[in-house]
Amino acid sequence: MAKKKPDPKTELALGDTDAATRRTILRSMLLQRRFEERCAEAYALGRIGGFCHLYIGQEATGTGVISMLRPDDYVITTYRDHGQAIARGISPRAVMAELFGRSDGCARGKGGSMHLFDRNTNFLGGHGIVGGHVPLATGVGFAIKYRGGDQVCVCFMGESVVNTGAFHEALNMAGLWKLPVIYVIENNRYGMGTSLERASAIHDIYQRGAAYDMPRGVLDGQDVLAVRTGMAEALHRARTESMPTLLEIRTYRFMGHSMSDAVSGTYRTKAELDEYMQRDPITVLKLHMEAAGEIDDAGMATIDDEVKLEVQDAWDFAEASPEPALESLYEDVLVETTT
Amino acid sequence: MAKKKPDPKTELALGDTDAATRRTILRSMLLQRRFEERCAEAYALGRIGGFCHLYIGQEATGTGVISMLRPDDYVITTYRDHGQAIARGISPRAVMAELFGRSDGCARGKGGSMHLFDRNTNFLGGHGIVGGHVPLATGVGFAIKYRGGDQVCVCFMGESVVNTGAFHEALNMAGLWKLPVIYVIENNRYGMGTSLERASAIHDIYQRGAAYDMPRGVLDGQDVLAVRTGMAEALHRARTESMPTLLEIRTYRFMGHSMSDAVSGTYRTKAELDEYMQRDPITVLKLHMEAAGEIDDAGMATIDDEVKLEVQDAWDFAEASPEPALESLYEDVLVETTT
Amino acid sequence: MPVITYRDALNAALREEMQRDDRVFLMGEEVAVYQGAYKVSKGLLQEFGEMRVVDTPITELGFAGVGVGAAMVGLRPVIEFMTWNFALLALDQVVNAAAKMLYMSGGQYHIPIVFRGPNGAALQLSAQHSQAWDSWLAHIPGLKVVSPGTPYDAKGLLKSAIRDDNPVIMLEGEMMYNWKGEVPDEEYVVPIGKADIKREGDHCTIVTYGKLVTLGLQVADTLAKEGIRVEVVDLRTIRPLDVEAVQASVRKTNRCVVLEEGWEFCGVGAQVVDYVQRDCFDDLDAPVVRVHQADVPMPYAKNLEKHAKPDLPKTIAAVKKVMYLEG
Amino acid sequence: MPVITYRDALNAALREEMQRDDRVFLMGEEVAVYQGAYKVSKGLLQEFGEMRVVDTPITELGFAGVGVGAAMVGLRPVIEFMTWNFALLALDQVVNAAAKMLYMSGGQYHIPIVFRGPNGAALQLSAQHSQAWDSWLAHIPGLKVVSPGTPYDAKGLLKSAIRDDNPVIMLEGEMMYNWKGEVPDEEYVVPIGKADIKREGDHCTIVTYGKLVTLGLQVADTLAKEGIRVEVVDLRTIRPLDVEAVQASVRKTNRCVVLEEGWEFCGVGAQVVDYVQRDCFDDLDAPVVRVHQADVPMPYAKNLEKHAKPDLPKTIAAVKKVMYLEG
Ligand SMILES: Cc1ncc(C[n+]2csc(CCOP(=O)(O)OP(=O)(O)O)c2C)c(N)n1
Ligand SMILES: Cc1ncc(C[n+]2csc(CCOP(=O)(O)OP(=O)(O)O)c2C)c(N)n1
Ligand SMILES: [Mg+2]
Ligand SMILES: [Mg+2]
Repeated sequence: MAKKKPDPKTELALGDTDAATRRTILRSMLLQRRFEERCAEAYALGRIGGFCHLYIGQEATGTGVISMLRPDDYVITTYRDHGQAIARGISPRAVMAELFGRSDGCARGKGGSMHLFDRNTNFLGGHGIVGGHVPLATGVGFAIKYRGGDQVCVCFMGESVVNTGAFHEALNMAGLWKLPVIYVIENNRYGMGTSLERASAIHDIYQRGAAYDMPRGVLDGQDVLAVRTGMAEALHRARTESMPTLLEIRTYRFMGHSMSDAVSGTYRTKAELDEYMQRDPITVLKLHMEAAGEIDDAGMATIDDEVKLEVQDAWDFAEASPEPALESLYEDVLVETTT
Repeated sequence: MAKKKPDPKTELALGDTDAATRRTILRSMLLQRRFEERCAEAYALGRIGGFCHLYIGQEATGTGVISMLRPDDYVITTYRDHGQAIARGISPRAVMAELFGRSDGCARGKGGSMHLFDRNTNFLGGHGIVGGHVPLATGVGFAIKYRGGDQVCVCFMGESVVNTGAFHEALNMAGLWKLPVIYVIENNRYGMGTSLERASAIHDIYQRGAAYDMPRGVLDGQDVLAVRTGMAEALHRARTESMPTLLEIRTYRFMGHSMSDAVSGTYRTKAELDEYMQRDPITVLKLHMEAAGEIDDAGMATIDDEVKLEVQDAWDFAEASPEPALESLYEDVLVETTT
Repeated sequence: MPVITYRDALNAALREEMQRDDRVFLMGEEVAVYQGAYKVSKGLLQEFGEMRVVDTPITELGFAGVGVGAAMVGLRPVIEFMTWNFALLALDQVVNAAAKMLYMSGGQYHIPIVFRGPNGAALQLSAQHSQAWDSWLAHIPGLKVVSPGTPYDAKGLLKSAIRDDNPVIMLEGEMMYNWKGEVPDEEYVVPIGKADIKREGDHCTIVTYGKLVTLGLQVADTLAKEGIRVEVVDLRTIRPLDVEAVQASVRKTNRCVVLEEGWEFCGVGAQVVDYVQRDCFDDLDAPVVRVHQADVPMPYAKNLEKHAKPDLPKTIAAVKKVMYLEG
Repeated sequence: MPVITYRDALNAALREEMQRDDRVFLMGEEVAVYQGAYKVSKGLLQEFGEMRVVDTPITELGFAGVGVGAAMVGLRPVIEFMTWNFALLALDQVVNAAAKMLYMSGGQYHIPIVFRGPNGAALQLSAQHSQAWDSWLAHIPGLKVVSPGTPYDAKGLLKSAIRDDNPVIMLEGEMMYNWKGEVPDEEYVVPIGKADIKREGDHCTIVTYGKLVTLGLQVADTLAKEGIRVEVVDLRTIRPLDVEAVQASVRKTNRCVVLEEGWEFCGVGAQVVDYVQRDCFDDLDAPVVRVHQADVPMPYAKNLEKHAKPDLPKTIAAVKKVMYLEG
């Protein structure tokens, strides 16, 4: 089961983003943003129920990471999954229908906001138990190595996850067995209302990788291009050497923990929030592109109109989609065995 | 809840062992050794049942650590607990009676080999789930700090424990909250039949402490005096600064994992075993003492005779102790509430 | 009598017991700075300080064990699970440490600890966040398990739980925290192990507890209009279960429905059925009927979720079935 | 027919299925180099190599999750728990990942995985090492749970479990691995979900499974000498339970004893009682009686442990009770 060797130059060069890619990424991030603004509206209207965790402010992390992947790679994540699902190419229609709990949702209305899934894009879900999906990612990495493929599994998680037992057990095995998994910590500084400093004994949490002999690094999560460059190296290591990486990507969430929580208050100040909002990932990319003469306000407005239409279309689609049939309550508990 | 400040000089000086202490320690280790040799015999005779994990070869670890403690400190450990129980001062009679499943056992015959307990000596048990007792130790440390005392909790564990989620969660909290717990890894190189190198991504496992901002060190577990010196520092830190320490103590088990396992075979060679047996902790201490002119073969034989008698007395006591009354099956499930 | 919420009743119980006994402390995720994920601990950090109201990292297994360790050496922890769904990760500590320590140690180490938090489904939280662990926890000797259905019982049972020298599990409900009810200002406790007849009747017994007591009473109200007198037995404590109260009621009504939130297979209802058939075999005029969640993971879609949960029509149908009315 | 041990029957099932399908692999503590804590995997490392027979660190939660992740993307893991006692740490992955993935994903990700290992008490292993998790696991929709009582059923059910596209729990027994029985050389499978009448009789039904099938048969043998004809229904699968087989037997005998290893409260026996009373209410001549472990953590002392476990006298007494003989 020897590894195929992708050409390191091609691979690493992917980190150098060209103009067309920058534009695609800008559009994706804007689509996620507009999509989630409408989610907030839909939540207020009662169209979306349950827990709904928005990604606003963190788009560069998921988009930067996912934009580097091949279609046959795998992505697994937490309940804060809308942005990543869209970045991975699940249609906004299928995501919105899922959030509305409709039969055309990407999980037939059974998963909801926290459990987006899509087999077509190897999107292995939105998971709700903090830390619970990290061993799954290690298992996907194990399967890749078992088959001798050169795919990679990316596992997104919040920074609180690094304190859980599941994280530790999973990373030790990935380090020990050298599995092609990239563990991406989206460090938005808070787990609900608890700051990193009040939950973890060390604060440079990518250093947790040292305990598992794992290559590691820290990236600026507001700058999508920096995320891509950092990912290039990790990807290369995973594909050619079947080595895991622990990436800490520092970002910030602009909204409350979920739609039921206040945006600021007991645990963080409005002033802190305002300061971080200065570095909106969409603005940061736009500035890069402006500097390169690739976009101006008018160009931006065009994209914005486009994605707003796309979101409206998703909303209309979701609203038109029928509720799941009542009989479907009893479906998908077990699958008919075919082997 | 300020900490009392024990005199650092007195505290550290404890690491410098005097002749009388050396003799006490030698006797304790020999007592443990003879005790467990008889355990093996009792197991073969069916007097002891269930799982029975001997400590032979590792006596210097537990004895060195425990000999440094005050009576009001706490000790918690795994299923491999006979030696530590005796080192802590539980009478061999009560331990042997427990192993025989008798009513005078230190857990009334309900715990057995893996679950020795003794409230009088703050011996918080023998625990059977690998990793399970590590959070308990953190909790004891929390309680000490809560009350503002200067006691210490020592938590013994095998080296496999460092891979468990419970270890990680517990050490992170101890590091974060600065609790007076000394986590002692007895690295005997194997967890059952799995070598450390096949289970942990890093091999200098005391370095796991870095992930929790925890002072750490590695000690020679065959040399009881070295263990004491290393402990002095950790104890001082715990008592005066309420700081945890992670100590890796390198040792070797001379017997099989439990009485039901082969001593060597699939996972380690007879040659390796023989090599390690060259550094029997009892011999190592005896050599130190011989060099200092504190003991000779005759003196050693006297102690040996003494402890053998003590073990025989424990055996006789255990054998004479009645089986627990059948009604006691239903006792100790719940306690009558008095508050 | 003052009318307060279930949340405030719990909050008052915590505050009073923490004032009464300085060995009592509260630990869990978001209990301190954030004032509780569901605000049950509001104001407690401010009153008791950070040593007694302790925010933890996300480490259910770890902090459950920290609680047990602290209890071994004389403190009286109240461990809040943000929800019992996450406590699945902690069950090794609850079962293997808390529940067994007294026994394994031959009576030397008792564990005065309370594990509490919301249990069961709220609204559209889907599969991983909508589980009722009643029957699992009640399966375990060495634990007591309570599940109050009213603010009055919530306060009284939490106070008893904190004073109990054994590990006590308390099952609350996210949806219940805003429910209101009468709670006296004076000190009181509700004893663990005693059921409460929440409504008297002689036609049919509904045995239930926790969140579904309210549904049981609605059923009784609705059927009263048809002249059917339903007796609602609120178990309040699941373990030790007040078998006598259940059997006495069934001996009177000769018919029994068991209403629970969780899944059917080996649910609490199955055990109630066993207690009823074993000693009221000749009293029963019909087999006992159970109402419970559909035997599926909880779906997200609103219509499916509703379809999966016990509700008024299903429970009324069950009562009518044991009374051989309709169907 | 060749007579082999339960251990060898499992070993043969693993070997055959690994030969048949290279997506099947075995993972767990000590399964490879050490040849299995109980030697169930003897020789497999040598035959299939270290990618397919994988030793793990002591990380029950972690490697259970690794199995589920691998299953999501097309492998077919067999996860060995050294014992189910330790699997308590892994239940979040078993319940929240394995059992729910298909449902949460709206049918997109099925999880073909087997979790297996010894369950229940062996001899004098005391409280933390002597638990039967049958009822907990069978409580969960999305899982199948099997518990073979003979080498024949062990081999046939393990093969079915490995071929099943759903998560299957297999409960074995440390004490059973040396038990012997006839196992044909030819390929066969035992279907999941079908009970087996291990002994026919028309006076009383004993419903049991797993380790206690042997005890059930001993009871039948003993009572046969007194002219009492006991029917022994071996469930073999606990979930989905073969309700029809149980009910058919009870309709014939009109009396039922349920024999299980675990604790009483919400045990599998409670659910069997429910199934029996619900549809055989008029067939029963006596309340169903259950035999199970005493409601205490398992003690170490030999005499206490014996006193705590189901045994021949207790089960005979139960049969006599439902037959209104003596007592
Ligand atoms: C095991 C577990 N405990 C608690 C929760 C409740 N919970 C949901 S999200 C969350 C905070 C997670 O923070 P972080 O990992 O930093 O991710 P973020 O929400 O910031 O993206 C908590 C405590 C949970 N879902 N699972
Ligand atoms: C959670 C858990 N998994 C597995 C076991 C079975 N088991 C008992 S001891 C042991 C090895 C532990 O090795 P180590 O921690 O190095 O301690 P040692 O026995 O060498 O003292 C294993 C796997 C267990 N008791 N608990
Ligand atoms: Mg965060
Ligand atoms: Mg070891």
